Amino acid sequence: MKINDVKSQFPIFSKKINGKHLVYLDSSNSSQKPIKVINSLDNFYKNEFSNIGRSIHSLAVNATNKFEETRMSVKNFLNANSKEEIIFTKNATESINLVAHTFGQQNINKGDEIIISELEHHSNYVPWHYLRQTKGAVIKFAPIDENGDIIIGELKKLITSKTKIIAVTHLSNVTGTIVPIKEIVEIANKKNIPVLVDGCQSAPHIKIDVKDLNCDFYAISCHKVYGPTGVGILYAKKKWLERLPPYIGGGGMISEVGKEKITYAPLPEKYEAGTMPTAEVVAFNESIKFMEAVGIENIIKHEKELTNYALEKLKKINSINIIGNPKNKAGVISFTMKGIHPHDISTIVDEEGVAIRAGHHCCQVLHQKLNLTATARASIGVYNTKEDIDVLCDSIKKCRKVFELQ
Amino acid sequence: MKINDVKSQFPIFSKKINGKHLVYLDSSNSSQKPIKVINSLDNFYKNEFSNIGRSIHSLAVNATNKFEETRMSVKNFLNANSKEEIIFTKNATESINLVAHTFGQQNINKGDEIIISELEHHSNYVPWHYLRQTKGAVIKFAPIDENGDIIIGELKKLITSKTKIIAVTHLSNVTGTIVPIKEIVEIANKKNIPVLVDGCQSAPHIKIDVKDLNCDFYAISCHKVYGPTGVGILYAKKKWLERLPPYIGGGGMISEVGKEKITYAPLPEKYEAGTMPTAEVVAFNESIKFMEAVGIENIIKHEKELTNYALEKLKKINSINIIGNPKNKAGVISFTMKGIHPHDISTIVDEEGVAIRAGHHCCQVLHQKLNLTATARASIGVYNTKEDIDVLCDSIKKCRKVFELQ
Amino acid sequence: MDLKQLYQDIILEHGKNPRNFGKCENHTNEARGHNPLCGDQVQIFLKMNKEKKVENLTFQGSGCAISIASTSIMTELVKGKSIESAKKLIELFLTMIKSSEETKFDECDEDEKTKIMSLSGVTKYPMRVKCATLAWHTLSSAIEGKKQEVNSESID
Amino acid sequence: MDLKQLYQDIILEHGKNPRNFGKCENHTNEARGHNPLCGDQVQIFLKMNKEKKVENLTFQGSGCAISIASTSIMTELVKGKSIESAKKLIELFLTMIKSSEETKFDECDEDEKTKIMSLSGVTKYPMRVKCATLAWHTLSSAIEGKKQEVNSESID
Ligand SMILES: Cc1ncc(COP(=O)(O)O)c(C=O)c1O
Ligand SMILES: Cc1ncc(COP(=O)(O)O)c(C=O)c1O
Repeated sequence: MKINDVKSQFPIFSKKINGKHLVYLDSSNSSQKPIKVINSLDNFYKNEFSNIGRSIHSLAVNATNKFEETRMSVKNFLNANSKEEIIFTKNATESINLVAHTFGQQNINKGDEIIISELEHHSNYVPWHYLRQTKGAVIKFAPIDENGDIIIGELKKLITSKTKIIAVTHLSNVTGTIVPIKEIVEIANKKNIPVLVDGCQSAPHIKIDVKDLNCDFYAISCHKVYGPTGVGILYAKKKWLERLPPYIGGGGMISEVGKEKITYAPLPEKYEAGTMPTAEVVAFNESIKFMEAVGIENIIKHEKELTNYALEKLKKINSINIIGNPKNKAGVISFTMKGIHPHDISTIVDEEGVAIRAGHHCCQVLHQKLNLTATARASIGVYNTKEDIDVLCDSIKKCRKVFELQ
Repeated sequence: MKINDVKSQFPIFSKKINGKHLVYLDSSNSSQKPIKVINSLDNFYKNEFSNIGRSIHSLAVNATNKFEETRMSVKNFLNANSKEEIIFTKNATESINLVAHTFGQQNINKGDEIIISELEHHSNYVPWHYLRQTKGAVIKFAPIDENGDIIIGELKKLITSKTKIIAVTHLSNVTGTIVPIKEIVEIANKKNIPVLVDGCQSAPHIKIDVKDLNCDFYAISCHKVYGPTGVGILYAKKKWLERLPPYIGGGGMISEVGKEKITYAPLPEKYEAGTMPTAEVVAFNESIKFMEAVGIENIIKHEKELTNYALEKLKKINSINIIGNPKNKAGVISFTMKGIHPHDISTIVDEEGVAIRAGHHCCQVLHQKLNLTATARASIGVYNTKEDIDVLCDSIKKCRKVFELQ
Repeated sequence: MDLKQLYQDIILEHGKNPRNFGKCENHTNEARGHNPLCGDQVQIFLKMNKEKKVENLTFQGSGCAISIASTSIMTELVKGKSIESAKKLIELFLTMIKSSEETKFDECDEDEKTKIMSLSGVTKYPMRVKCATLAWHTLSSAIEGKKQEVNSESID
Repeated sequence: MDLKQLYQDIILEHGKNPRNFGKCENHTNEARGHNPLCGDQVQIFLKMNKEKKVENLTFQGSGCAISIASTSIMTELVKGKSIESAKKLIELFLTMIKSSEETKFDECDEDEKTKIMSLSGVTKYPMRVKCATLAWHTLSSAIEGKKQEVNSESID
């Protein structure tokens, strides 16, 4: 698929917002969905719906097969070793909680240390905070420099014999920093410390190869990868999934249940309790196919171009301050404007059909570090174009006019 | 809506299975979806998609409003006191885990007792089993009589000063037993013991009024209530949601996050971490509207008629044994046949387009009590007809022919 | 929708030059408000005298133009009033913002009315309503001497 | 799909009258298999002699016609064979069930071939494949002296 054909695959862009064409620059929050994903949901519910795994009638067989096909596609997408390493959750937040809870239950004791970074989303902090509260663990924050890059040397210094796990984002949803995960994993591996990667922002935008990264856990939200809401993914090395206790308990994750004793199902079912987001998982296969049809190389190239174009243009606008200038920056551009609060910017550009986000983007620790309470954020998806950036810049200029700034 | 018009609302019934019309009798597993629910998903993804709560652009405002409209509909559907008492989860299994985990963390100590019944689904047993393992709690099983009714007198006897919670199903997914929840809550209330109700099977089939039941917690799976997969509901009395600690941690459920301290959001957000199944929650509003359009009284009447019709006809088939004969029975009919294993029954009737379930239906404790490993189960939904039952019975007779039984 | 309705000159002016900013001396009551969506905060300092009159009213905090202006205007309007009148004004304001109905301003003079009405554009921007009402809820909390912080997510 | 292909007479007959049912005396190896989907279980008892020959092979358990017949036929076929041949037969059987390709039965006589082939109808019923293969995996586990129970969900 040519990059110019991509936008037309997304029905929402034929819609008008406030009489204007939609300029969607909130993909870091959640992405829009291509028609094939929407049609897959429609078709599944209309013609094929059944719960999976439990019944053995024809509908259930077909549904189960399709569900497992997605698992296989995800395995290939991430280059995991086996299907057993792919667990479907409800979102990346649940994926991370699953690891924090089960890993913590087994391996965290009073005084043990967990390293995260100052870039982390609340979803990669609060679950570890629980272990601080319930287990007396200590959380250490790997600091960032003024460009928004994690200072690897400082992270290294935080490691002690008490460090039990490192949990870090692959791509910051505020600064767009692409974090050198491989380097961090190598450092951690030397001390036998497992690494969890929050891959929420990376999955839609850069090539992921968990074998090459050699990380222990990788968390993804499908709704950010051009897929339906209600599905997340946890990749974990098989040894961990075998070793850790189960998480949510209920139907489908058991082997045998008696009044005294319960044994658990093999992988991956051990971690998939209750009825899954069946239709949504089935449809997510189309999201992966879409990504593959466009080609990750093309996606990276296109988004890089747009990001550079946007940065150039934005910097020319009076009084704009771009947050972070990391070595390796993806299409997430947060900024502030002197004299205009991000909320006001968002409201004004919305009038022009431009959807951006304003606030702390679930990264309050980072905002505290930056001495800001809120920023405005334009985040790029595969469907965005230079025209979108032009409209964004014009609408930002309009903010200055509304606020009567020179 | 007239009951005769219901089936035509479900696109899947225009489909053929193995060349035959689909006779779907696996609704206890998961229900089929009416066209308006499917169209709502389609429309939301095509024209209105946005994440909720976080961004303030027009798409996000609209999505947030629609999401909250569903919450309001659910509140009314269950007759809860306020919207804050309605939490969206991924399925009923998560709803129950949420309660078991947070309630357990706060209120269960070594030797404390939890009462469940022999009817319970694994999803209302495994989460409590975790507390047995991690906290040293004791689980007591309220026994059933030979009809499949919980013996209330025996349940009463199980209560001691150490009983901390009673968790019980509203409607058995094996015997169809409708459990007298109000009576159990009254007994429990006298001793100040909270009651959790597993409402998975009741929500689509009987009238629910949590104020009248006066239970503390009520768990539902939307996919069984003619809604999309990927959404569950937890109703809980506000006092509990205020008092209990949070469950899954991450974006959206916090108030303020600092490096040392984290405070949590007010209700209901406190329990809704990460991106929600936005589109699915929005579409679930159409499921409730569908239920209301048909009318719960009509649903009950129709399903009662069908159940009686099915029981009459099935009992006439040689060597069929219906499991349970409770005082108050809903449209869940489990059975065995002498000489033919349930798996074989399911395979053979499937050839006639009949979808039933075979196995232990996630109720192994119940099956052990009944001295069975597996049963066949035909479960009725609002779209079923007498013709469906006729085809079921004919196809069961065919099993006897295939197995050359007289 | 009309941006000029939302960002009226009076709002922009108060947003840029907030009145009664800072912590007032010898305040008798104090409350804190917080909008978790954006992280914005407001602190209200109230000095009540023996006659139950608002002798002084100031605020601190950061926020968008709407929230700063709304807070600034509020302090101007409430300062010097009796607690009774202050409570009535809060109710009046919240009613105006929430309902599309005509609000009765019987007890306000023309200048007060203009100031209050300058915030009415917010009604058309549902996600911004909380920006406008946070300070008012927080004042209410300060008057009642409540300890708990006001969270914009828990107000209707 | 053809039900008569799945439920061939030989299957129904073995299903009703399973051979080698019960616990054999002095068994040297034992393994347990379990299908969590339906709760069905099988226990395999194997008596291996010094020459590594299967002197006796019996089973206990409950299950559907397919699983009982498959287990019964398996015990008939494997009894008396060397462990080496038993292993080959297991492989042959599992290959036949899983792949739609033609399977080579070079080492089987006609009667053996007929019995094995009677189970081939299962290939068209993917949800029933595990019913047919559980016993064979469990036998394999018994031969290898593994302790862990075979779970039909963890076999491909
Ligand atoms: C009685 C009962 N409880 C709980 C559940 C679990 O529901 P879910 O799988 O949607 O979490 C089910 C359905 O499988 C059920 O029938
Ligand atoms: C970096 C990062 N981590 C985690 C999350 C949480 O993802 P979700 O809300 O889908 O669970 C997000 C998105 O909000 C994110 O951007």
